[in-house]
Amino acid sequence: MARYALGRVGQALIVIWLAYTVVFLSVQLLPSDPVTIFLSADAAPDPAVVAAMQAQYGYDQPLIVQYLGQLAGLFVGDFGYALSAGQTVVERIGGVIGSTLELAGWAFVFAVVLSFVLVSVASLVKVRWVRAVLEALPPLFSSVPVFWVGLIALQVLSFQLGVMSIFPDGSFLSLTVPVVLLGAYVSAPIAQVLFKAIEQTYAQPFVDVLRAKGASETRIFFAHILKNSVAPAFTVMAMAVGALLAGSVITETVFSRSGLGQIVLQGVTAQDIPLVQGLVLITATAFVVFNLIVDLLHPLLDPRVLKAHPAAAGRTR
Amino acid sequence: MALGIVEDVVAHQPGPTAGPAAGPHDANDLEPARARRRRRVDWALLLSGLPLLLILGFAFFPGVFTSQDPLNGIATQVMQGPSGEHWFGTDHLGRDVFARVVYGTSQTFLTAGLAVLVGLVVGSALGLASATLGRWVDPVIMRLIDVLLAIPSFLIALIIVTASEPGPISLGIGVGIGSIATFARLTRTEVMRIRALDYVEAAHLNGGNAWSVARRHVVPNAAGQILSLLVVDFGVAILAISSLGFLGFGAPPPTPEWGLIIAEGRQYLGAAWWMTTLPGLVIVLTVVLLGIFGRCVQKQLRF
Amino acid sequence: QNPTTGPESAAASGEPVEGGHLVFADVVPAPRWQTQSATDYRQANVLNSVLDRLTYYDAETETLVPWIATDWSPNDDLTEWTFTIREGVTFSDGTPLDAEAVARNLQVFGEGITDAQIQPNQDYKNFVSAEVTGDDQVTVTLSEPNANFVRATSSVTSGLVAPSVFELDNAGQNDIAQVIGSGPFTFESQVPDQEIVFTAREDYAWAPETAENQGAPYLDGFTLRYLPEVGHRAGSVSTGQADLVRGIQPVDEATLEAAGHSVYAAAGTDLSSNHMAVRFENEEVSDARVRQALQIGTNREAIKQTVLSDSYQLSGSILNHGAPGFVDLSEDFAYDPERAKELLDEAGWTVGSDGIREKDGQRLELTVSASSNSVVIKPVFDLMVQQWAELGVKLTSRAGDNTFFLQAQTDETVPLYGTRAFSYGGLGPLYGSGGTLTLADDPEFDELVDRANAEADEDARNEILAEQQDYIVNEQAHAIVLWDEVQVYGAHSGTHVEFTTGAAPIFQGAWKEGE
Amino acid sequence: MTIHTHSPAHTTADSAPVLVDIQDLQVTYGDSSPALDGVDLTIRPGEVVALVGESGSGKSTLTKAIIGLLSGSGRVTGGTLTFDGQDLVNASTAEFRRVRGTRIGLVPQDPGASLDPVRTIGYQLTEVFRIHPQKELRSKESQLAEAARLLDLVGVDRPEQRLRQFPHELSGGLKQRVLIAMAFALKPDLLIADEPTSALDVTVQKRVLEVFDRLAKQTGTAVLFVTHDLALATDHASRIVVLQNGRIVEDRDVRAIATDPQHEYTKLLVDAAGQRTPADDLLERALAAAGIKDPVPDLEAQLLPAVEVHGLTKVFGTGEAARRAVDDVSFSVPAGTTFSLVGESGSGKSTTARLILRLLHQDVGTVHVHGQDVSDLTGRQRRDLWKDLQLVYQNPDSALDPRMSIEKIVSEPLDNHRIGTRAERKAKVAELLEQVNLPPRVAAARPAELSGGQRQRVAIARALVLGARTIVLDEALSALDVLTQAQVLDLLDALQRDLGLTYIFISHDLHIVEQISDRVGVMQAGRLVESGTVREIFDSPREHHTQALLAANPGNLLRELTPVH
Ligand SMILES: Nc1ncnc2c1ncn2[C@@H]1O[C@H](COP(=O)(O)OP(=O)(O)OP(=O)(O)O)[C@@H](O)[C@H]1O
Ligand SMILES: Nc1ncnc2c1ncn2[C@@H]1O[C@H](COP(=O)(O)OP(=O)(O)OP(=O)(O)O)[C@@H](O)[C@H]1O
Ligand SMILES: [Mg+2]
Ligand SMILES: [Mg+2]
Ligand code: NI
Repeated sequence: MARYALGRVGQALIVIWLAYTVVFLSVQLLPSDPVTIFLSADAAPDPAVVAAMQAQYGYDQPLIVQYLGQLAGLFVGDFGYALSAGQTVVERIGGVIGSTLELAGWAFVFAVVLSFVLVSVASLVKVRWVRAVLEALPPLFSSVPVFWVGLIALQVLSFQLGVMSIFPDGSFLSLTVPVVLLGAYVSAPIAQVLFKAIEQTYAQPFVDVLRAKGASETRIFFAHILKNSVAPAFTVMAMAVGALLAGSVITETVFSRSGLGQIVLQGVTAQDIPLVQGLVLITATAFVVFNLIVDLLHPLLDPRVLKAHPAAAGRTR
Repeated sequence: MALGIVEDVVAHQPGPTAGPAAGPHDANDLEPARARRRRRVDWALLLSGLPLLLILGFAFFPGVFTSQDPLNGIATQVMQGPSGEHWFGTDHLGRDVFARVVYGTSQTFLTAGLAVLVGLVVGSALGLASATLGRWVDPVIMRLIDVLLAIPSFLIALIIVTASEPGPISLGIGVGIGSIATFARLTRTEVMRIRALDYVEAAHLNGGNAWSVARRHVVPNAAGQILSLLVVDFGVAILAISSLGFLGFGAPPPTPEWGLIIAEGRQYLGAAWWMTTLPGLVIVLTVVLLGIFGRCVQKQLRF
Repeated sequence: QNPTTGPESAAASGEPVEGGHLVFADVVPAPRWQTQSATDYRQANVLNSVLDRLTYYDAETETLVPWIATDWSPNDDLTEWTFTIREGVTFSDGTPLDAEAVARNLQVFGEGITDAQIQPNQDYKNFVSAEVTGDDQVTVTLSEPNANFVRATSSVTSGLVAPSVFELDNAGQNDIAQVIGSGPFTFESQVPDQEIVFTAREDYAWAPETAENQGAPYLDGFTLRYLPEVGHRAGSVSTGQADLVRGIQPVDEATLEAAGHSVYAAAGTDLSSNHMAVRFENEEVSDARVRQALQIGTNREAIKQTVLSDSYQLSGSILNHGAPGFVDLSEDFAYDPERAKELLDEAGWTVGSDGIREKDGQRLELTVSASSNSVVIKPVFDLMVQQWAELGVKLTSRAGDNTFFLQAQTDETVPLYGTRAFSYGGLGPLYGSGGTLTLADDPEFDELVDRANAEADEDARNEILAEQQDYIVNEQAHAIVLWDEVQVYGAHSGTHVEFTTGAAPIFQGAWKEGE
Repeated sequence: MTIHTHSPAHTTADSAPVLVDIQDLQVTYGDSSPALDGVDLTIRPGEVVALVGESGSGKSTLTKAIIGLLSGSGRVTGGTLTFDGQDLVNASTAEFRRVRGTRIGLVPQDPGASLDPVRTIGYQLTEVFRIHPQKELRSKESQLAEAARLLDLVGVDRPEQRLRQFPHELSGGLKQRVLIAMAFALKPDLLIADEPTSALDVTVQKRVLEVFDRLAKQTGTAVLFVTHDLALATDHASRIVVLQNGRIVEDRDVRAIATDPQHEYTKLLVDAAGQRTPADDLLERALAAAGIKDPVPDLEAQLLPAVEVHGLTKVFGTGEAARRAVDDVSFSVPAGTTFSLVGESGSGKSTTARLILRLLHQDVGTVHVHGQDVSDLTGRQRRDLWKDLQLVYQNPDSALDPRMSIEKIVSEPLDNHRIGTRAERKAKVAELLEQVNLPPRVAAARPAELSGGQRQRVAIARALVLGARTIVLDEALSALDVLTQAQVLDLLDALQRDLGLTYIFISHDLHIVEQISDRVGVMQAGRLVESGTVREIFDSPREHHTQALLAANPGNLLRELTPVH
């Protein structure tokens, strides 16, 4: 178990490093360069100043030197300087990450709660059409552009009904509405996978054995079906991290919230490489950590998995 | 944006896929249910397929569905509400919004199609290689997929769109990269599942070589699942493209493109709700229909 | 005549009320706050109330009036400018704003700070030195004569900061929390990308000479917020969630006014008009006839009817109607599509099979770039796409694509660049050699600029200015002019604000009616 | 060798009270024709009733109707069903819940999937007490103690430890015992067992059924058990009910049915179960096995054994996980004969087969096929080998590509080896389909449209199309029901005669092995513990293990009652 965990952590680190490298390389594809963009905001940049500044920030170095320099910086906690913001990357991201964590965190919680409630009610309710409606909701959630409903929601809630502030002023609705919209969107795959897993679990013969024991549907669902079905949902939850970021960009734009979303846009448009790299580091780490947690949690949810690992099938030699 | 499609996460347990009408309480009588399914008309397939066909018609023969000009507005008919003449109203330049939606279909579909194609070709090639070459190739490809997943697909799309001329090509590729991982994972699980089946081994016993077995058995049998993902992912791509359009990373106007139409209309949401709301509904409808259609295809083609 | 005067006088009626906190919603967050980055409304609108300048351009009198400088005068050959500094002015940290401080500021504007990667201010061309020449006197020395130099000191990009600020690194100088000015408001707190709160300085007593309020601001403070969504702006004014919002779009103006709120069209006299700068070194537009065809082939009246409103005045020149030296040339480039087509024919561009003109196998396809921060620029360009198509010119509008805009700022191969630029330094920094708009050398124009700068007599200078305008608009058509720069603000009923000629709100004189 | 001596429950007079009373029961799924159509059945307390019938005859439907767990669209559309006087047709879910577990228990078919994989055995056993609270079993400790007692009762070793284990840590037999313990926990009046042992191998099956019998007798529980296997039914039941097409065609005492089957279908069942190899046939084969066959087809083929393995060893895994799946196995199979491999599950039968087929590579040992040393064949050579040596899989469902037509499936080997023109291939396929007794029209059909037996015939046809001389059949009959098995066996027999085929036959079913084999090898834990002619093995087994295996073979009563021809 310890070896398994250690191996997974090693893999996770490699994934983060690769993600970091891939993005470093792809950012080089962008036209122009961060210094020119920075300077041209003020005036037509003087080539001499551009050169001086590129030297100052090391953009004149060969790519490999820049890359290794950045990488080395990471180990001493130096994430670089975000030229477009006039701040260090840590300051820039640190200043707004709380806002994104608040939005994404609650949205995630809401998504998980929503999908479990949806699935539970749909599984236990006897009325056929109610179940059909509940099952149709997640596909609908995933089909509605977040920005579109967001805009309409703001128009109605803030201007027509006047119950919600257009600015993120910390009031209940100004957080709840984006959380609900983003959460509903993120809940869709979780709920869909849960529905599917639960359907498959219900098809297992042990369910009939439980019924034959006289167990009620409620007991069967909560004591058995759910525990058998959550593992794939957990996997999806871990993968939802990326979706949360993408969703946050949109949601934050629609609701004028500060956060990583704005930084993504700023980083890419201003070609602020250290900023983009800092972001990737955060999201890749988040993604990898969540997946790691799920992987390590998996044996607790399903006692079979640990056993299953060593057995690999190789039929033909 | 691209949440990806997570169909492949649920391991293909030997358990049956219940029939269309089956609730969770269905038991496991697989054979008859499948036989019956074959005979019966799949209404969901028809009801989602026909409107999709209509929308596809928009892409190929826009002139059949509207006689209005999508590019040149009539200055005297600026921002008029929906009416018999202008079903979706007119925009700030007096252009017919419905005509723009109709004419925009081809652009949107082209871009989404390219995105899906990128995901399909690269993704399933990776998945296939991963599943068949085994040994060190499999873990290496799987880690690569992890890397793809770890970088928000949104960021990749943003970088690619920014790095090149905006247009269907860069948008399509940018968005498509985001779905590579999904396709690769699904292809890998499907191919592994099928390869473990006896008939694949039997094909080898019957003199098939790796290539003919893949061509005759593995690929066609995996195609059903992948095809259904293709359909669903098409909808996901439409959403991703329109989201990028919303953020200002879409194709340049005046090319009508669905995301762009919404993005243009959104600043008039208070004054002319129809400019955003109605094209948005078209997107929602299309994506929902694609989702339903994809699931039907999956049911029909799953062996 | 000046669109600002109408609402201004309306706002001025009634007695100002003391107290209250104003919420001002601008378009998008500004990433940097260093004085010289205020070439953008995002910064200028706020720094205008945080930093004072030596001089102030008064909209009503259309003259420069004293502010921190009580007096100024050039030497005879216009190469030395001496400013007399007001007494008793302090920065918000308590340090005095004296001649020393001014000299240091001017030096930074003229030379930049290499260590902190601060560039020189483009309006301070030919700067040699700034020295304290008396108790309260500072003298700026230039290497070339510049009659227009003093105008540059009225720009927000010449806002004065405490010299200690210049000791900070780039990050520090760009941090609004560390910008120390002598203005009527000071930084209090912020939520990054979301809001910044400013409080009034109770001891403020050095407003520009013509300002109605000579003392501390009426308001207790103001909060800056952001509304990137154009569609939300009018609503946030009418619901009172913001007291003042920049960037109200034409369709919402009437609705707002009908509901009892105010729409202020703040004329951006300090800027050029809105126009497309033509990068004339590109093949397609290298022939002046082509550029002229585009100039007269643009139906401005139709643009105003379709996507603008009465708040927008159509251009009469590259300068705005209220700008010093403005001459009305609109007769010369009146809409004449037939003549435009002739010009294009003459230039050798013949209509191809699909209606797009061609010459030597090259198609007359032009791309225009513009930022997304103007509410009307996108629809206007969209309409121009249609108008130019009738001339046989394929225009691709990439207005709103900010990445492309950043790229196009320095990429001379992008043939058309939609903009309006601060012109404190005159048209030279914009259209002369090394200028920021056409990105091409133009010795002929340079000569016009030099002549004007060396001309001490105002009337004679205005004559040269008129020549400059004719050169840019008619003769060479380096700029396809469209409408005068204006920023349309919406104000919740009971909010009274006036604006600078840079279209920035003057919070020092703003007040809110008590409920 | 009778092992079970049942006190024949049918001796209880008809006057005894009726526990289950079913009259004219009709059950329909959806809107298809009824799955049960007018079933009358009574079960008295303590009575053991076996329900037999071919696949799809409605056995499961009947049991599910009694316990109220009809799946999907199934519902009772007519007739009455009472349990101890209580009407179950119109019972509410709550009423049913009170009956289930306490008064009616269920032992399911597949122990592998019938326990919740993520809950411990202890949790699942004690759950019964939580669902139906018992006076004396309130505390967790007392519940666990009772569960341990139950496990002990069904013969599970180390019960306390087992309670903490998860289902996947138990073998199939142990799982079935847990399920039995669970069903008996509250001493129900009626136990329904739907093919309780069909997923277990014979030895385990025997042990499980012993437990089952013992408990039923101890607690006086009536049992309704479903099986395909008449032999099994005769060994354990007092009464047999034969179901066909949703109707009861015979319902009589065990002995009566075995000795004097009335209904046509029952006769077939009895024949199939009790069939013994005719003596003359045996003689003929023995001669053939000795190489004296008339007419002599191919001299070489008779001199050389079709398959010969020597010292075959295969180890899976490394280090601690290493497992000798096949351990020093040697045998030889004369051409034209059938060699059967028997042994309990996991003993290495399939692995041996795969080694012969070169689908696996041995660690040690040699394999000769038709005289050729194939021990190290690779790639192309293996393809050539497979022209002569073919495999028929256990499950015809997964062995045929569902997307291809039968014609394409059968001609695929020809396509692969580029044999013949299109027309010739078509003709060859038609010929083979005829040979395996399939109507020509199936050529255009897809596998899903065929029955299990037909599909297995297709698989056999495919194995033969290249002219294979030796065929490995790995449990090729076990997915088929008894009658179909008999038909396919006939086919195999006929093909062997006509084509001189050699079979390596792997099966759990000793009845079939006895019928079809010339020689038999018994495997245990990877080793071939005994091999010899079918008579040697069946009549005088030397090894203890073989004896145990044979003893577990059901149908003792039947053998007793139906003498060899
Ligand atoms: N859930 C279901 N939905 C529809 N039809 C069903 C369902 N379950 C069973 N049937 C049909 O009812 C009939 C009886 O099936 P049942 O399962 O009772 O047969 P069985 O005798 O138990 O067969 P087996 O020996 O294969 O288990 C069959 O025709 C079957 O197709
Ligand atoms: N590919 C493999 N990898 C690891 N172990 C294997 C593999 N295949 C078989 N085994 C193991 O080898 C042993 C023999 O298996 P095999 O399938 O040959 O048994 P069998 O006699 O055919 O059993 P059954 O009657 O259940 O089919 C078993 O313990 C099995 O778990
Ligand atoms: Mg059954
Ligand atoms: Mg086996
Ligand atoms: Ni997306």
